[in-house]
Amino acid sequence: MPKLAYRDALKQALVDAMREDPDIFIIGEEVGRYGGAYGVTKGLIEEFGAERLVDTPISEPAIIGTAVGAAMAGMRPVAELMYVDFIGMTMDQLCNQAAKIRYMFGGQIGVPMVLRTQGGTGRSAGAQHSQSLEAYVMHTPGLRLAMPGTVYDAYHLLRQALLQPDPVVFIEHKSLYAMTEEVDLSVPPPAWGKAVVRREGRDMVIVTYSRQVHHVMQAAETLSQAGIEVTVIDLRTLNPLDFETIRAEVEKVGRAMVVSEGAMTAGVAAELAARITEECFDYLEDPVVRVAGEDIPISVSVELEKNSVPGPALIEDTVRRMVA
Amino acid sequence: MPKLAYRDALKQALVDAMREDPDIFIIGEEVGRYGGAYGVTKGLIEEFGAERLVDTPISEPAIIGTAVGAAMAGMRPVAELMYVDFIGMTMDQLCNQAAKIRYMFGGQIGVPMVLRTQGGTGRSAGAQHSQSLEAYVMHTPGLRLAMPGTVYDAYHLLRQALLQPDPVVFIEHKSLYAMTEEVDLSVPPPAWGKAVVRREGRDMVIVTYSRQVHHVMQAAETLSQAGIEVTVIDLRTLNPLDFETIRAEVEKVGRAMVVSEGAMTAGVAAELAARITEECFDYLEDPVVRVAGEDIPISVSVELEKNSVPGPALIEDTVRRMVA
Amino acid sequence: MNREARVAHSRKSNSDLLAHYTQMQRVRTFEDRVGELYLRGGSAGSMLHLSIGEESAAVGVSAAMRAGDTFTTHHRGHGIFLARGADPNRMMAEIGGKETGYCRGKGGSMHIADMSLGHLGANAIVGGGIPAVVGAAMVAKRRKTGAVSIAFFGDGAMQQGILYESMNMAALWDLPAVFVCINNQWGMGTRIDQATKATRLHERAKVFGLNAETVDGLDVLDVAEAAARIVDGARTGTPGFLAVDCYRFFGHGRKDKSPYRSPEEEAEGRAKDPVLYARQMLRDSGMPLTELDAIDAEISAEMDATIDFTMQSAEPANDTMFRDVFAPDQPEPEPVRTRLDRVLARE
Amino acid sequence: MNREARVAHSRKSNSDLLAHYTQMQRVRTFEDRVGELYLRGGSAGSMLHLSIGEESAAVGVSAAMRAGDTFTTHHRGHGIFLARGADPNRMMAEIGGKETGYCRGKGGSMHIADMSLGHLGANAIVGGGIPAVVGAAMVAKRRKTGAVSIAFFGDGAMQQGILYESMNMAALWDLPAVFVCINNQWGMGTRIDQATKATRLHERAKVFGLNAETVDGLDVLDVAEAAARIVDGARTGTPGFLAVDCYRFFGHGRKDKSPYRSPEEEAEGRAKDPVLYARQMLRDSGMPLTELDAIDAEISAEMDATIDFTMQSAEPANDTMFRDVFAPDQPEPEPVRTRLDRVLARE
Ligand SMILES: Cc1ncc(C[n+]2csc(CCOP(=O)(O)OP(=O)(O)O)c2C)c(N)n1
Ligand SMILES: Cc1ncc(C[n+]2csc(CCOP(=O)(O)OP(=O)(O)O)c2C)c(N)n1
Ligand SMILES: [Mg+2]
Ligand SMILES: [Mg+2]
Repeated sequence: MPKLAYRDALKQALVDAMREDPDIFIIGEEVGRYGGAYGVTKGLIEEFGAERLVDTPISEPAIIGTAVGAAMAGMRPVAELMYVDFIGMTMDQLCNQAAKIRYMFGGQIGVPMVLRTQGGTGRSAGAQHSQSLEAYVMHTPGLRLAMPGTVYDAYHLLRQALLQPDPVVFIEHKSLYAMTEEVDLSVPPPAWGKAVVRREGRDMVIVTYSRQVHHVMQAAETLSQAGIEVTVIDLRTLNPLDFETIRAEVEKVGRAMVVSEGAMTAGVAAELAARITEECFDYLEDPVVRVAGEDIPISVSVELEKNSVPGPALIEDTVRRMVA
Repeated sequence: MPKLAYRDALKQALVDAMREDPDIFIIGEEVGRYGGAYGVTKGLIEEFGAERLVDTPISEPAIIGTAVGAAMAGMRPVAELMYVDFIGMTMDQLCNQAAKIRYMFGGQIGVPMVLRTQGGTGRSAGAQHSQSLEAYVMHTPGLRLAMPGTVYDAYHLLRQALLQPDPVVFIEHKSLYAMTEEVDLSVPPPAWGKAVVRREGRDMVIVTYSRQVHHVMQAAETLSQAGIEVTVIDLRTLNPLDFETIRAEVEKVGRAMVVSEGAMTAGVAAELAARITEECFDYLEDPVVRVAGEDIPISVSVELEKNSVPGPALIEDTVRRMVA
Repeated sequence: MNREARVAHSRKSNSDLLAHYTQMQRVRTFEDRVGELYLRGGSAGSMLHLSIGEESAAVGVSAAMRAGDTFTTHHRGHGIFLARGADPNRMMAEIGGKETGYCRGKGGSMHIADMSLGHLGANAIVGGGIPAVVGAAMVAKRRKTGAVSIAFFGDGAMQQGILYESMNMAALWDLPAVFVCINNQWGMGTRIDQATKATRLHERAKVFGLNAETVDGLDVLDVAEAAARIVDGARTGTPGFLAVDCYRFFGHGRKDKSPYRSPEEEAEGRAKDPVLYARQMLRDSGMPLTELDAIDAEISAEMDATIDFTMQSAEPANDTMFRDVFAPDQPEPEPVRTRLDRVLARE
Repeated sequence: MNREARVAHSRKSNSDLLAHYTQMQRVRTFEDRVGELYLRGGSAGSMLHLSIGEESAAVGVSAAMRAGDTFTTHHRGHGIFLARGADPNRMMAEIGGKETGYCRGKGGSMHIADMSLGHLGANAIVGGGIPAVVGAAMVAKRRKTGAVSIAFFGDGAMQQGILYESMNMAALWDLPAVFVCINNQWGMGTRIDQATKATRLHERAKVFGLNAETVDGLDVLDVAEAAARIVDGARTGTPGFLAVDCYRFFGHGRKDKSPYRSPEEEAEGRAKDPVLYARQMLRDSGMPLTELDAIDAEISAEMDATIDFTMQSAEPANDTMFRDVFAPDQPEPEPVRTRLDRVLARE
């Protein structure tokens, strides 16, 4: 099987989708000539031209607003936000406009756009370039939210996002771009909105997504050597949220933990823990435990950055203590 | 005891604080000559002048940014955002700047500003003027968050907010402005960050804040007539969060519900439910139940608006079913 | 133009003027009825913004538009939508929050839209609808539809940064986009010169590379002419900006009594009445008053009917609440009650 | 000025020029060492933006500033901070993420600040630091300190809406605020004319009512003169804008090899070297080369020491992680591990 990088899987998804659908175009800072700050769109301008790789001024609010208008006018924009950290400038266009247009206008029209961006720690990029802000999006009615953790999902979730009738926020992880996997992209993907059980075990269910899938899988390996077997659920999309898969696994195992890189308080981990508790209470031997980002800004210091978010050691240690 | 309106208590807090601290000034749209969209600052310009009631152009991002700069330069701005719904335009200044400055700069300086705004339903103001967006704020490290539900708290929390060394987001509820209460403002307030138990009962603990305090209290009255006694905790501030009060009550009663007007998914109710479950699991007979806003935009239609958020009937009914 | 030249001119373009007058009178009458609906407690929404005094902007610019053109408006957009051909019944019903309204009662006055007429939506966020026209213009250009896309907004929005980002993009990409500022001198209680020193608004657009003009809104023919220049320019690749000077005759919202401005100022402002002005021009050019009265009466009847239509329309059913958050083929968000039923059923 | 006039002039202001040269050379040498630190793996942060080629903007504008003035910078702000008197050791240590750095290693190159020097902070958000100067200028005006507040940013930020909101407010309120655009022609891989049609940047500020000029950055004396006009104007109540034309000699970040621009363009751009130009002016005006070399050597030694200082400094201790989220008298946020300890202790 060929080895493919996460970055290249994303690019492949864009290329394949753009070949099929002439209405798709990419709009954002440095997406064309430069090829994207993380190289995802490198070379695309040669095939698709400047009309479909629209390099913009540094005007995030208007980039998102332009995409909203283009989507309403019948095309399918992929708006790129170089860092999810810049979402704060665009949340009016994203949350008051894109997310609400179909509803406010009584179903007359949708906003089929994809907002591609990337987040997370791992490159010592400091407080304004390292955040995991998916909770803002998950909390906003009307937005879909996909967060691929694997190369295969980078490709297929992006393809699926580009078929959605509603706005999708698609958040990549900056530390995964260079990751390669042996993948066969021709294997049909799970339906949009379905979680995947990456590993099954009897001792604990761990629900996670994006880069933390790898931290969890790494911890799971180590734990397995010590005889502790965990189930790992990779959510893939946070909206739709595939709660049925979570329920099924938690009911089997009776113990759950959620792992998220976002700040713990009022974050994604809170939602998942609350939901699991509500729905599976009688199956739970222990409270659902949250392992998540610290409630602090991210430091530029490499060590402090690393210690601000969950890593395999903390996950492993927490499982051991829970299972003990 | 004199009757005072929520609106007037807020005004009184501003007046008293501004008399004491010449560094406090108010900056925002229509705060001066007009007296505020909801009349909170009416008449203040006569006493304090245009220098301390700064009417601004309609430029929300720069209003917040200006307040950040003024706070760093040594004054204490009260920036007003006419509706919390407009926070999406300002989240870069609020969350990337105000919230992180002290941390990024290694503790050299803080940003002692108050962002006063209002949210919630009840005036049929439509999807872009009726939201409860406190979860965005609660999720962002570095921000304080106060949400007064009573006239007394409107006064005292605002006074306390104006003494904080760090940025405070202060969210009033648009449906409470005209509410009056008999209050004695001279009674010393609980310490900043402390929750208040508004009612004690043996059957259920309900944790809530802002306008939902009244819905919950109303339900509690009715339930009491049916012999069901609930404890009602009014959080008053969501950051700091007074978890010790919650813990103490939940451990006594063994059953908890959280009520929030914000959209349920990944909202404040999720955080509270997750936290209570984590910390009080062995005391819980039932899962912590969330009663919160629907995961939909708010309609302008009066009926649909009302049905989009928790009301006394739903709260009462849920308690009955849980306690049954 | 001086008065004599104007009379001569309006004789020439009498039929245009009559059409404009009729549209303006429809807008004005509709707005009167909206106020009535509000006072009868029939309007949904605590916020209601009337465009009385601004009719020439709506009608004059609309005259330069074609079928297929798209537009967005601000919160004071009834007139523009009507001028573009909206059904006043469905408009009034939407303002009343009824299921027969354009948006099935979910949007109301500030969130009204009609894709079939190119109305991409009113907006309750000052400046919020501006960048969408950049996107729509981009699509029009790429598909060579010949359409333009126009953002209508107030003088208050001139101080929102997103306007400059949008105008810059439109200029950079030579888009068929137009930015129309309806300068009614006030943004709530803030007079334009209390919001900016740069009160020659079109200069700001010019510096970004747009065709830009300011026109006095008193005479709808002037507005129509200026709009034709600007809109045609955009159609052929140079985005434009037009400021229409007018006056907000009444308060910001229906209840606002504008204590922040003087009676003298209001009297002076209301003297610049584009509807009355067009009426006088028509009369001066020989049109019998009886004919004008007949037109007015017809419009009055048309607009009266909108109130009845609205009062007789049903509220949206409660189960429509979860509809249209996502596309119809998607599952609706789960209601809190359903969730609670499941959670509570365990016991 | 032509060359002769310039030589005559620089002779006159020789001592200014020498001071400027020294500062510019310090900036250039510091930036060289920053690159070295990066290559030695000693810098924290994947992003490092050097201001080589832009020294005259930093030094020329700084010369117009006084103690008590405040400023914010963009992500390419080392030069400005140095010119304002920063300690190069603490700067380098901050860039290295060390506890001896200005921000105790939490901020790094893009989030450096020093309140005692009026540096309200660098910013990693393009345009993010601009409105803060409006606030700082407002305070200066109210307290009658006589200080100005200056926002430094790049040409890319000219397309951020918040700049227009900020300039409008500064003009409206007659604030002692200055907006300095360091126009190095590029924003990452986007040339200024690919980002806007309105490349005469200062026109945009003028239209909002600011004193506005563009100055060529080749000659630091020109920059200093223009800056003096603009900054003095602001000090007396008319906010200003200054665009300094220069060239980004190297890539956007330390690793970027700028494949998007031609070697010819780069050669031409680098020929406009303000440091070299000042050196030549000094020589032409009679300053012996040996003296200049001695200055350079001294600077070199000063800047070499910053690397040693940084390499010898400690990493911030892990327990500083929770410090300074809130004020020192407030409880620190609870670490996840502490929470887990408590939750897991139940069993
Ligand atoms: C982003 C935003 N800020 C503030 C408001 C509150 N608001 C509604 S209309 C208005 C005044 C707008 O003035 P203008 O743009 O001139 O339009 P006009 O009302 O005069 O038609 C304000 C401040 C809002 N709706 N949205
Ligand atoms: C809001 C925001 N958008 C995009 C970026 C990514 N980015 C960092 S620097 C830069 C280019 C800035 O160009 P300019 O303002 O000219 O400054 P220069 O790098 O040339 O000094 C971009 C796009 C960012 N950091 N912040
Ligand atoms: Mg106006
Ligand atoms: Mg640049």
